[in-house]
Amino acid sequence: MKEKLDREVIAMRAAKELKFGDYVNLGIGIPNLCAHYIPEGVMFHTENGALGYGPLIREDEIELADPHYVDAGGKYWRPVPGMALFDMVTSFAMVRSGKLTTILGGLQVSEKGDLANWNTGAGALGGTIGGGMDLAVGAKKVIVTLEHTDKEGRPKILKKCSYPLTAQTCVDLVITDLAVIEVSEAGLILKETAPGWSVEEIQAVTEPKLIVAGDVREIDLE
Amino acid sequence: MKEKLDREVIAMRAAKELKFGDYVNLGIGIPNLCAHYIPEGVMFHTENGALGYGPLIREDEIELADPHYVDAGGKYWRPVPGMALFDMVTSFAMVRSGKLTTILGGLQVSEKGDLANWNTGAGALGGTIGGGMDLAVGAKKVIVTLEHTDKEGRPKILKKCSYPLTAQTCVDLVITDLAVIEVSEAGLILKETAPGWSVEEIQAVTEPKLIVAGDVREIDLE
Amino acid sequence: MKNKVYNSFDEAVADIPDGASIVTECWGIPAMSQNLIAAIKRKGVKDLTLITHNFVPLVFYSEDDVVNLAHLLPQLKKIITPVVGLQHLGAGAFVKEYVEKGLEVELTSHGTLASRLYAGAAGLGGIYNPVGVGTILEEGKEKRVIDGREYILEKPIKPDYAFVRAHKADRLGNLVYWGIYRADQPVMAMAAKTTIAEVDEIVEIGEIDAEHVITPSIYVDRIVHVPEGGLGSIQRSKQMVERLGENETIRKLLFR
Amino acid sequence: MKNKVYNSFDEAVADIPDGASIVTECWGIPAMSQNLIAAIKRKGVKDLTLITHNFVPLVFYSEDDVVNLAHLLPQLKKIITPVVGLQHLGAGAFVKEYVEKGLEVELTSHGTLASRLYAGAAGLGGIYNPVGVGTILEEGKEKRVIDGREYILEKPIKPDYAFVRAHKADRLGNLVYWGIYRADQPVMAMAAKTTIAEVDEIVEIGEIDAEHVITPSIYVDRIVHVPEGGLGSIQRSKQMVERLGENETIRKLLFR
Repeated sequence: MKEKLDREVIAMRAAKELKFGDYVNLGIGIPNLCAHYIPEGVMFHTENGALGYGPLIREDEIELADPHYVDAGGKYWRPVPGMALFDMVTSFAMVRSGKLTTILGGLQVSEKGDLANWNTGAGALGGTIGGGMDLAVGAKKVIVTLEHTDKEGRPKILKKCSYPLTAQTCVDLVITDLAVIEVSEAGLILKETAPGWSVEEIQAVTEPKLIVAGDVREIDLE
Repeated sequence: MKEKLDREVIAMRAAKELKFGDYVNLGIGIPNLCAHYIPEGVMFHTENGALGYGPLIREDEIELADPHYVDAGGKYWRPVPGMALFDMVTSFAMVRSGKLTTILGGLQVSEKGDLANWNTGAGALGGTIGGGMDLAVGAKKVIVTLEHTDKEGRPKILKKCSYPLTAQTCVDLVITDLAVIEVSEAGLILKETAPGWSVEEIQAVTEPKLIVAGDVREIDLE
Repeated sequence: MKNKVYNSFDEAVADIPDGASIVTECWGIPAMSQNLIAAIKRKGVKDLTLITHNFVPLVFYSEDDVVNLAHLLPQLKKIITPVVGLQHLGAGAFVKEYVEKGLEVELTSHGTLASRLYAGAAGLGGIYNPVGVGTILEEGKEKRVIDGREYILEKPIKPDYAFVRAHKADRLGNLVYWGIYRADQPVMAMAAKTTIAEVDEIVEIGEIDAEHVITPSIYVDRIVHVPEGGLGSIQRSKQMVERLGENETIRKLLFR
Repeated sequence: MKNKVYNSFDEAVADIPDGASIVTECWGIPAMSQNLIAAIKRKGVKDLTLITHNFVPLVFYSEDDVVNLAHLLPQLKKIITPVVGLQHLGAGAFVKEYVEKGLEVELTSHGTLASRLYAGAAGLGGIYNPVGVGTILEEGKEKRVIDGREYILEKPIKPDYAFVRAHKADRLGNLVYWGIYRADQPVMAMAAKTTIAEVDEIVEIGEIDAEHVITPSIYVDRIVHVPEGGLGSIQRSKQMVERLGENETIRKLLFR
């Protein structure tokens, strides 16, 4: 069987979307891994009230963890010069300001760019909302990282999400273990494919009809 | 002719409404004069962003005036320990929090407690709104100080204000150069009279019918 | 100067009646008003409405180490929150038995919670909110298109009490926080009728620079000092972080 | 690190087109972005919408001493403000000739302005506001009773540009203000698409403590240093205060 991209590679590809001077908020899961690949000059935002904070504390440096400096996922980070601390009224205005790029995890994405990422349909108490809806609605650019199919091989990119939505028509770019897909008014545009995977093979595990970009090419991490 | 109370005495009487632990915002004019008579333990708020600031700079100490510390009327004050500085989002939430007492100047007050204090009917550009409407609507207690009649001897306490309103049914207490009048659901209650002025004389220069308090008495500044 | 400093947490919550609404932070151990929560538990008041950004069970710590809002479950009538439970522990499963017995859970997004608290603080009657359109959050609410975009009418939140966990208070009630534990607390203090602060340190007037005050004194009614080394103290938080490495589950969750 | 520091005020406003909306503070000389206002005047762009808490004529000072928004009158299409003019000088009389020629003036209360800017910053579609009911501010607006109280529907303000006058900026764009000149400026910076700051001092990264930042860097796009002793500088403000005593009208207005 051909190999799919692993989580680190998905994260590396997603990180490429960020450029010098951007402000970014990373969700839990694959997005968190992007932190290691994000270019210099990108500033991190965490919705619990910090901007421009330093790298996450690694397992081998637990002694540096300070209980006053953690991100929204509970991970410890280092305070660095130039960061700013603020309250939630400010933080969520920031989330909704259209000035942040966000990379989020996803359960399902629809062809219109609807996102479901908080609940697998287990009722209102079957998931936690947190600040994810705010990020999905308010960011300048919403990048969703997810595996292309579930464990049973069923597509996660659907005509219509079956799980409760996080937000409607919010996703700009989908990065999976098989492809990079742009959400456009016309539909989903297949831009890049995992090495060794054909357009047809990717279409076969994607529910909506993909528009193949004129310059479709292999995912490039350079 | 009998004497009316002068502006300083009106201010002294208004200041008596404040007690230890209160937070107060003083409008321009007579209210500003109250500052000199307010008991210790009362904290001042100015809507341009300070709480608990010190006394106003007097004419004989102009050299102490710092351009960064002025009140909403443009008067300089002294920064003191324990004060707080904040932005307008916070300041006007404070104004509307029901935690402040405000003493405002008035052009007219109606029997229902409507206040007109920004415009003598000279059109929308005939006065300035500023933060007065917010104070009138948002304060815990609104005390209005004004002269009982205009220069032509016409009442300023009316059945209905003829000038554009600042806010409806907002006034709690009216302190004039002739009387102290409480606004109640039942109507205006005459509580105190200026020395030498009879209830009838005060009624004669007040348009709505006054309810005379059972314990009506001479204004007492003690 | 009015005395706002209380000598005990029990005294500070003594007037809170059955049916009161309380807003408080419950995320990150140093941001929790653990002593006030414990006092409410001791007091045993019922039918409380709790508003918090995070309503979660205690997983890694015993109740001797940390007291959190989940310990008040039997005393609650309603919770308003964006987070019930921890996703990897089955989310809201731990409140199921209470929901079946009548506990009401009103979900909201975290940003919406912040805006609704601001609306409460500023005396607004409602806000048209862009978040939640097309999701379960719009159920039962009025929607409206303004300038081509759809919004949901959300109501202000104006709690009876706020419990805030600040770093320092001066004797007038001015507060500063520490690190990311400022969180929702400033707007909670602004929105509530009565605010009670538990703090690491009570300092003299003037020790907090006017330019650095985060919560001005008018918003703080009562202040209680967290005893050194006691429940919710900095010392206790630091010890707990030092012990993090001992627990493999925590290592995995927080450092990988 | 992206370079946000501009060498001249003219460069910092170079992209502002005719018809742009600009929000800025115009109250208290040290809070005014005098150099940016002067640059806009030099540039001569037209049909501007100005949002400010105070739109007043200059009375005591010459244009060499102070440049304020009133100097832009010929370039304006619309003003949104709670204060047009000075009450004791006939309020809005000084804009009369412009109003007759088509200048639109939208009045608002100061607290409403702050809430509308917050609504713009937080992406809200509108707010139900308690202020202005029964006054000229309700004219042409939707009213609604919520929980027994009447409110007016007010729209968010989302300006194209904010000019802010801060005390210090670090090179990333984090800002702190000085004294009561923080004013509307933090929320202006949050609501605007592009924010340009003129500051007393540009400091190195790390010189502003993270706990003391008032406007986080994401909200600041361009920074220009106010030259020492130049227009709008601290030195100039201090000199003007020192000269206050010479003018009998000012003495009467400010110290009696």
